[in-house]
Amino acid sequence: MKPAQIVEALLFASDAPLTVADLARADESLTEEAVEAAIQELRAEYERTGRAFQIYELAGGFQVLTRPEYAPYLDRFESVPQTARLSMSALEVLAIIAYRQPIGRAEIEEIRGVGSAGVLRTLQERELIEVVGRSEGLGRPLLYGTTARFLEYFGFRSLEDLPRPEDLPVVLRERQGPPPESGGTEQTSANGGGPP
Amino acid sequence: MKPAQIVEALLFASDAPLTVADLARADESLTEEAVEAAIQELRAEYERTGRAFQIYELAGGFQVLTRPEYAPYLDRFESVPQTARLSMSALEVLAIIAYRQPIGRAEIEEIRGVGSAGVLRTLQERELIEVVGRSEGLGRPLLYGTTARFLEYFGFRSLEDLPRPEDLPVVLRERQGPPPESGGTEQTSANGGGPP
Amino acid sequence: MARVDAGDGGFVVELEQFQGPLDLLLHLIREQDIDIFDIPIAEITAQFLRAIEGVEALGLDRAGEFLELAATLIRIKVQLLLPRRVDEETGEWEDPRAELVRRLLEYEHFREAARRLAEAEAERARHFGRGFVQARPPKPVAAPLELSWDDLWAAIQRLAERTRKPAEHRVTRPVVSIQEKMALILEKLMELAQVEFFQLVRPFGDRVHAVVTLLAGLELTRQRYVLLRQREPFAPLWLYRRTQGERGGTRALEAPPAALAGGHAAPNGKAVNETGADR
Repeated sequence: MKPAQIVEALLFASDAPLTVADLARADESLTEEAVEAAIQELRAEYERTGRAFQIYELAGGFQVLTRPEYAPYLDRFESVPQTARLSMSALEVLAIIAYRQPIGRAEIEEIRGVGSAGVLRTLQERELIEVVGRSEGLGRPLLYGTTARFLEYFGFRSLEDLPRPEDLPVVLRERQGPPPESGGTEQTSANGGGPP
Repeated sequence: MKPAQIVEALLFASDAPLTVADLARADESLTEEAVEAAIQELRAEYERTGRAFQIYELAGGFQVLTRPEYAPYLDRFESVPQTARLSMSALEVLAIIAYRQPIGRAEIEEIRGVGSAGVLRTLQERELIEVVGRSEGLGRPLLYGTTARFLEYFGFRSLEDLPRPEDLPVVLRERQGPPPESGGTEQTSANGGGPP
Repeated sequence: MARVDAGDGGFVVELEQFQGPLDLLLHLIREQDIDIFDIPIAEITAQFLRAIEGVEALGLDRAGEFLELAATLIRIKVQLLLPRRVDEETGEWEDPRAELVRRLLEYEHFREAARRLAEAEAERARHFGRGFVQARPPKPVAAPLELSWDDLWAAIQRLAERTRKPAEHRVTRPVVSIQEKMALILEKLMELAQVEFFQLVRPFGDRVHAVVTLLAGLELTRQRYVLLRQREPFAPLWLYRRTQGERGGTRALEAPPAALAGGHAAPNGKAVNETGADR
């Protein structure tokens, strides 16, 4: 049994990304280097033989997925599981959490100008975000961060794959001193910041 | 797009075995004969290129499965202890039961504001909770309590050891007097309290 | 509902399509190619108020969010009518719009990020993983459980946070409509010739009531039933009854001396401004 065959068997038996370390556990003979080489070998072979799937890097691991050009055929099959798309509110909250994590609910609502408790709950249920700690602030509010599932869902290898803040509309630095109106804009970070 | 590629994508992504007739529905250009030919072509190619998977014909149709000779690697892979964690919902329900036992499903759902039947089943499967009696109320609903295993997990000798800090949420504090909702939660069977 | 044909602006918005007040405001600004660093507040405020007519239909929580921003816009508009305040240290004018601009840009940043995420989501949805992975019979043994008291305690805290909030909302946010508040103001002004704004709000002690009462006052001003006057920002806001005869004219009955000039600066040098009459 060649390493590439063992790695292929594992990737085919999994419905979630597997890390190189996960894959290397399958046999004593496998080192992480051997696994990486096997993945490269398989990718080249799938390319060369025109397979309808390929190995993609997601959330720090590897997973076999169909190539995008087959989506039209798969979309019409009921036996192919499809997930419901996220609402614009959910995407807004996710974007804020992704760039500013760890972040509490009050800060998210301040940025959006609307209540977000229901959306946070939905995102937690879909395991796209999770509680990552508590703020030191008043009432020690919960802080949220994104999960590995988040990366998987959007096809990102890591948070580095998020759109770069420089490519998004500019954010002004926060003004010094209390804002003239409500005084409710307590923010810790000044600008849009990058993913941590 | 060759017929074999479309068939491959479908077999790969489908949740259930697919018949030749199913597969032929994927594209106007596909006939059942073309699908059968495609399956033969793919099987030969998988054989020739030494793939770790093959197309198998099962009662319900065709399906891509890992070849049996790779089973030891997959077993080994799975036998390495991977730990499961309880979902946030399960933890919430467990907390409610721990502090408010004996308690019925309706009351738990009232506190959480969401249905909790699935979570109760999971916790029962994990042997963290069990049915400890029935309420006197309408329909004599089941009442849940924690198990000895629950105490083991947290290293408590008895439920008396459960922390009761000042900031324990109101909903988890023990009720004074009769519960506001149902008539009476008197238990019929043994106590729901301490471990058996 | 909440569909607006702006007679002058000529554009139409559907309130439901917006994520919230900042989204709507940003739309008004970007749609008209307005310089975000020099927003014509009076014009934008008028458009915003027109766009949120019928906002109550969205339900109270969402309506309150739109009304809150409406109140902010009105306040900025009032501040802009005052003589400019200059920062002692920098010698620069403190633009009352600055904080709003910062918030709008920050929101726009994340709104765009959300749109990029939607694109990534759509692209990712074109890839399918293995739907059926039962290569061999599934293992009956479940993975050992990893569970700690910290996990459970986090759940307890979350539960506490969630179970506390809705109750507050239920108690402190009864339904408020502009019509109701207009009736309240007119009723008060049957008894009294003038009434101070917070006397109308205090019994309810809630921000939503304050905002809705203010909007009701503005509406009555527009319809020339009352006059709304404030000596300076943060000074008490007074509502004055107008008599039938005066409704044709513009002069207020029993307006305070400082307001008689009707301009924005009174002879004594104190700033006076008139709020309302947005159109």
